[in-house]
Amino acid sequence: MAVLPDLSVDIGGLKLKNPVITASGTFGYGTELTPFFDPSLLGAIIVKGLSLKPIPGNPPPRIAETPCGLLNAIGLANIGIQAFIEEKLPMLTKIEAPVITNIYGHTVKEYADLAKKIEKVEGIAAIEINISCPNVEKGGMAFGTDPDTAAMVTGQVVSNTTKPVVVKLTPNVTDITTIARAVESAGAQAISVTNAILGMAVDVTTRRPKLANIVGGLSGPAIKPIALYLVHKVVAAVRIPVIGLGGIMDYRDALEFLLVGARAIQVGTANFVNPKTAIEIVHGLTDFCSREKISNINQIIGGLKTI
Amino acid sequence: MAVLPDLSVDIGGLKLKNPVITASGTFGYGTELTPFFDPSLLGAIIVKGLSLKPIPGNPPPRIAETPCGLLNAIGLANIGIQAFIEEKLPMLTKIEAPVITNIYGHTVKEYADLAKKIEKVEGIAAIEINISCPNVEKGGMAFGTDPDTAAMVTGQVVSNTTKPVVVKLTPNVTDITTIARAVESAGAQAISVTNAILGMAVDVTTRRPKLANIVGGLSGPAIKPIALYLVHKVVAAVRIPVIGLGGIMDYRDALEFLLVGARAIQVGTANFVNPKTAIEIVHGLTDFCSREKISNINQIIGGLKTI
Amino acid sequence: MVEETVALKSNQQIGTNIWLMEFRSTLLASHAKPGQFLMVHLGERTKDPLLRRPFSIHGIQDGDKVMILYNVVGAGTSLLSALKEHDIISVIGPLGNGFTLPRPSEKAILVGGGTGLAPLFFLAQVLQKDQRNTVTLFLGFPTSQEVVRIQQLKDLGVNLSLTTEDGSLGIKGVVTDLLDQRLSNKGTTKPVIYACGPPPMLKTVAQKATTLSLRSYVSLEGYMACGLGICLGCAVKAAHGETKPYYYVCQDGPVFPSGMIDWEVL
Amino acid sequence: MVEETVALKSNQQIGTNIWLMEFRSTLLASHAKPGQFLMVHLGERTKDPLLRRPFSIHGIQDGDKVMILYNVVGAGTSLLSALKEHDIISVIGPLGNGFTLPRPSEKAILVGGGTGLAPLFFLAQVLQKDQRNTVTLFLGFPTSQEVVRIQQLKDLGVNLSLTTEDGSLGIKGVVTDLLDQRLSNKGTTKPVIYACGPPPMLKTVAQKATTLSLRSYVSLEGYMACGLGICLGCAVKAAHGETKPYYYVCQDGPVFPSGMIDWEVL
Ligand SMILES: Cc1cc2nc3c(=O)[nH]c(=O)nc-3n(C[C@H](O)[C@H](O)[C@H](O)COP(=O)(O)OP(=O)(O)OC[C@H]3O[C@@H](n4cnc5c(N)ncnc54)[C@H](O)[C@@H]3O)c2cc1C
Ligand SMILES: Cc1cc2nc3c(=O)[nH]c(=O)nc-3n(C[C@H](O)[C@H](O)[C@H](O)COP(=O)(O)OP(=O)(O)OC[C@H]3O[C@@H](n4cnc5c(N)ncnc54)[C@H](O)[C@@H]3O)c2cc1C
Ligand SMILES: Cc1cc2nc3c(=O)[nH]c(=O)nc-3n(C[C@H](O)[C@H](O)[C@H](O)COP(=O)(O)O)c2cc1C
Ligand SMILES: Cc1cc2nc3c(=O)[nH]c(=O)nc-3n(C[C@H](O)[C@H](O)[C@H](O)COP(=O)(O)O)c2cc1C
Ligand code: FES
Ligand code: FES
Repeated sequence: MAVLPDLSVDIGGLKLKNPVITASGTFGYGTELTPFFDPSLLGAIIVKGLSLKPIPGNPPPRIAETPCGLLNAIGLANIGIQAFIEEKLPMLTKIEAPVITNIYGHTVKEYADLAKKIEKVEGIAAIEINISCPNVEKGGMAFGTDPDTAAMVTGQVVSNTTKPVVVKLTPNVTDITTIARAVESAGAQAISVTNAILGMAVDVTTRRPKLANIVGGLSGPAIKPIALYLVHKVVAAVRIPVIGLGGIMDYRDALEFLLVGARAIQVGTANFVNPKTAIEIVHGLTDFCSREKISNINQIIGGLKTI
Repeated sequence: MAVLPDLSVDIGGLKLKNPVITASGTFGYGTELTPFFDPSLLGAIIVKGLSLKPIPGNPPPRIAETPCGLLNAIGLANIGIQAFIEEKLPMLTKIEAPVITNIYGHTVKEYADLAKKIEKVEGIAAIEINISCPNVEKGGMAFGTDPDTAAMVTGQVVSNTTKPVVVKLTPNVTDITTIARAVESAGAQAISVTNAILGMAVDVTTRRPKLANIVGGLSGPAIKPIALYLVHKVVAAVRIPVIGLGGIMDYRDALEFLLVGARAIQVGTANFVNPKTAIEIVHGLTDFCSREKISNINQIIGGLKTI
Repeated sequence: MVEETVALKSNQQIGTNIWLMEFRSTLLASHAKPGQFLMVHLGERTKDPLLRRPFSIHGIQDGDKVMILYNVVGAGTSLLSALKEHDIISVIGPLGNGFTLPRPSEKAILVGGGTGLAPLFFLAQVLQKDQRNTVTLFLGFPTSQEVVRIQQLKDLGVNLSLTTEDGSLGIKGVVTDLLDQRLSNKGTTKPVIYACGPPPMLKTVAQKATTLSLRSYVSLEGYMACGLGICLGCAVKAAHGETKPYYYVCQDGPVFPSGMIDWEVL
Repeated sequence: MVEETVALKSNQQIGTNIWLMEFRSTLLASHAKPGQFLMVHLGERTKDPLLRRPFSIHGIQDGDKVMILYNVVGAGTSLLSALKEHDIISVIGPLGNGFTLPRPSEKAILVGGGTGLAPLFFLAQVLQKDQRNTVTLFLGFPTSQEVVRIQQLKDLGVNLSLTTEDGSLGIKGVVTDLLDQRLSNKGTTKPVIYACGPPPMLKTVAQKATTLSLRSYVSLEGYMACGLGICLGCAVKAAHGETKPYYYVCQDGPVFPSGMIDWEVL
């Protein structure tokens, strides 16, 4: 029998056995989908975005479906970093895949405090910073829309941890490359592109917004072309690895992101539609490489032919 | 029998008998779809984007389908303003709906020259400025991504015409309200939101971009939630009328845009799927108003309930 | 909880916009409890609509036949209704908590509005099998056009009463009228109420139950993206004094003791 | 050009991934010319895939029966293949220019690769009805599995030869081998060539035609969004020296004299 292709990738010092990661907020606290497959088989797991204090989240309705997409305004509901470490992490450490915590704060200091807390904890392999949330000190514009603020958040986290730091960018900017370069300069080991895109929907019968929060984040296949373009741009702008996500539903979608240069990919909304998506992508990439006689996945990454 | 509801709206001095307009680049030069319905029944018609000189357009493939969306990189192919005036306009003037020309230039001066040319022509009711195209003098960033450049283009067109000027914004910006306010201050009589969103797609079999141009504009239902959110924001930011578009496929989609405050709507990609979409939306709005006992469409505009 | 790919045994229209779908699954049939639900995939051919749709388990028959009773209300259910015998779908389940069954001493009153009948049929199946107490079932529909599954319910031996809003079948009125009437009848032991239907109906039931200090369970239909507890999309506001600000319909429910829910904002 | 909503008369699999769809439309049947195409809507239940799909008119029978022969290659054709008798679809057509028929004195050679057969069947129908000259039809397929509609073509009375790449039916090789052979046969009058199939095959045909100064028409399959001349999506590069830089397949074609196309970039 043929030798299995090598799917392992290196994300800023973090070694993954394959490039398939579950996206924050779409995989619970990491163990909920074990009835469907063993998460140890994934490249890594990113858990629900965590804040210093527990957050109840937004009033319902929190979700609305749009053509090939999902709008959500969960309001970053989470149990808080402390409860996560005490109640969820012990179960997670049994999983033989790196666990990445996704964090967000309302102020730069909150990000720093989260980094300090996580630094002391074993069993967390890396930190992903969500900078798509409103900066309460700066009038509510997202941290990730301004290069200086993005760099400041990144710098504060990097200087308070020895773990690899991934910065997850917001797509809602004029030029994503300026933000990407800013966080790279500030010490990020990798960049995730993209978070959900701002959107809204209206129920014409009730004449109300479909989300109680009015505005939400759009994810799912609808945004795939936009996400792919942003990844393509960021890959060209920075040297650090880029993790691609946005609308990935199967291994062919994953390949699109790898071809434009993503070193790994994340599966988000697809987990809701088919909870086995992530593991099926691992299998799909393995089969694809075998079929195409590709011994190492790195041969595909950035392999887009443009001439 | 009941009196028909009044669907007429006023867009910066331009009176439309109903709020349904066909979007630039999706309705040809205005008469191609007459086998399907009489365009005189529409609120207005916006023709294919015109430049000073004819433009052959991009090499194929120019289009690619994405989940609930269409990527296009037509390359603004058009016959040029002169040929349009000589060959197409005579046929168009027989249509009893205002004809709006959509224009774009590579430099600010080209926009001004186009405005001068159009000013002399009868049968053109208004000008829509496409500012989503690359500014060759400023390194290729789109005119519409910078408030000053957007204002400069708007000002040049406004000062060279007595016709109402509509500025069509690009969605690819961090804060669309700053651009909206800039073009309003520069004298625009109305604003269209939104043009297509930058995106790309890859054919994993050939490992090539699906568009020869690599990058294209995403349109269709996939972008509707994003477009709706942008319209919602712009409506709150300016006093001039806003025309909403992006993914409108039927009268219910149109109602979503009217409810968030769009004074009129445009139908783009939907024309390709069902060439009768625009007229069906006119009928759909009429029936809706009759059913809901709404005598004037202005009672719906901005009628979103948020508390 | 399993994901299974099943071939439809049948999928038929049985009322105005109402369809009954049947497939065989020993696994689901043997594990399912009344009040639990399934997340049904709409088919591999399209990504629009994107998400699975939640449906109550309507009943189990012949040991392995699982039934879903559904209303065609939008794009997703319209796609489902186009499926034919032998077509393949993926279902995930059984999900959620299910109804807490009455104690042997208690009488159960089931109250259903429209397709709220869906999970109550299964509950009636199970309770009638127990043969401890005859189940009382009150069902309300807009018109006789929407009335379905009556013969099958009668076959179960339940004590059935009907209302229609236009009076075209059964008693003219809404289903909570029947409940009112029954509860004003002080003679009998305190019943446990099981309700499923539109939110205003559930609210009325909850209020009556509170007033009369009755135990009552309501099955809610929140918007769901995953059904698996991972999206946190299906929040409902918990009643004042509960330990959590929100409950999640797919995990903490879909069945709730009516006192747990904040009915002001539902 | 009309938009018509039609009920399917049949939609059947007739080969590996190949289906034949039939519906009645007096309007389309009476106006359609060989080489023209239809834009077929994929149904109201979903927006994914979004766009209509272009298909050649495969033939007209019994005065009003319109046929489409299609290959299931992706999501859109997969959706189409799930449609059953009586299902309703919207079609727009007839679109495009169609084949320029041969002069009475000319012999026609039709060359089809795979489902390139689709429009050639209709062309053969029309030419055979003329009875002026027996039509020669060369068809190539990967294997015998993809070979369809042979009996019907024989019934038309065409002079048919087949190739398969694996030799499982007809002559082993590609369809342009047959053309080579026929054209090396100098005796006869100059034929007009009509070709439809994958671009490399069309390119070979075009080159042979140029070399031998033969008139040849190719039917192209560009990516189309509208099929109506309004999106400018279906551009193909015109040959050097043509008056336009690009032709539009839906308007200027889908049939082109092979000399009009720049084959270097196709
Ligand atoms: C736990 C649970 C069990 C359910 N059991 C059944 C059942 O047994 N039979 C049945 O017919 N239906 C049941 N439903 C409701 C069913 O899931 C929805 O009717 C269905 O998802 C609608 O899909 P659609 O695409 O056809 O409609 P959409 O196009 O999504 O929506 C059509 C209309 O229905 C409303 N709607 C959609 N989803 C929901 C929802 N989850 N709750 C309330 N309103 C909604 C929308 O606002 C819209 O007005 C259940 C829902 C839940 C959460
Ligand atoms: C004028 C015209 C006439 C046609 N007539 C027929 C016909 O009679 N029978 C038939 O089977 N097909 C015909 N085609 C091709 C047919 O339109 C495509 O196969 C169909 O649109 C594919 O849809 P899909 O959603 O199944 O595949 P998609 O998922 O869209 O694509 C599947 C694969 O097919 C390729 N593809 C898709 N569309 C085209 C296209 N237009 N040209 C080339 N490659 C494409 C894609 O790159 C992809 O690799 C015709 C095309 C044109 C333009
Ligand atoms: C319900 C939901 C919750 C999410 N929560 C978070 C979060 O807590 N932190 C974060 O960085 N991203 C969050 N996201 C964004 C996703 O991680 C991802 O960036 C986005 O959905 C795009 O990917 P997709 O299209 O594959 O879903 C959430 C997305 C969804 C749909
Ligand atoms: C094929 C195509 C060509 C277009 N050409 C133009 C154009 O010339 N000028 C312009 O301002 N917008 C152009 N657009 C953008 C549309 O007018 C519209 O803004 C966009 O498609 C979003 O609307 P929709 O989702 O309804 O299509 C084009 C869009 C498409 C799909
Ligand atoms: S539906 Fe996702 S958590 Fe309940
Ligand atoms: S397909 Fe739209 S112009 Fe040809």
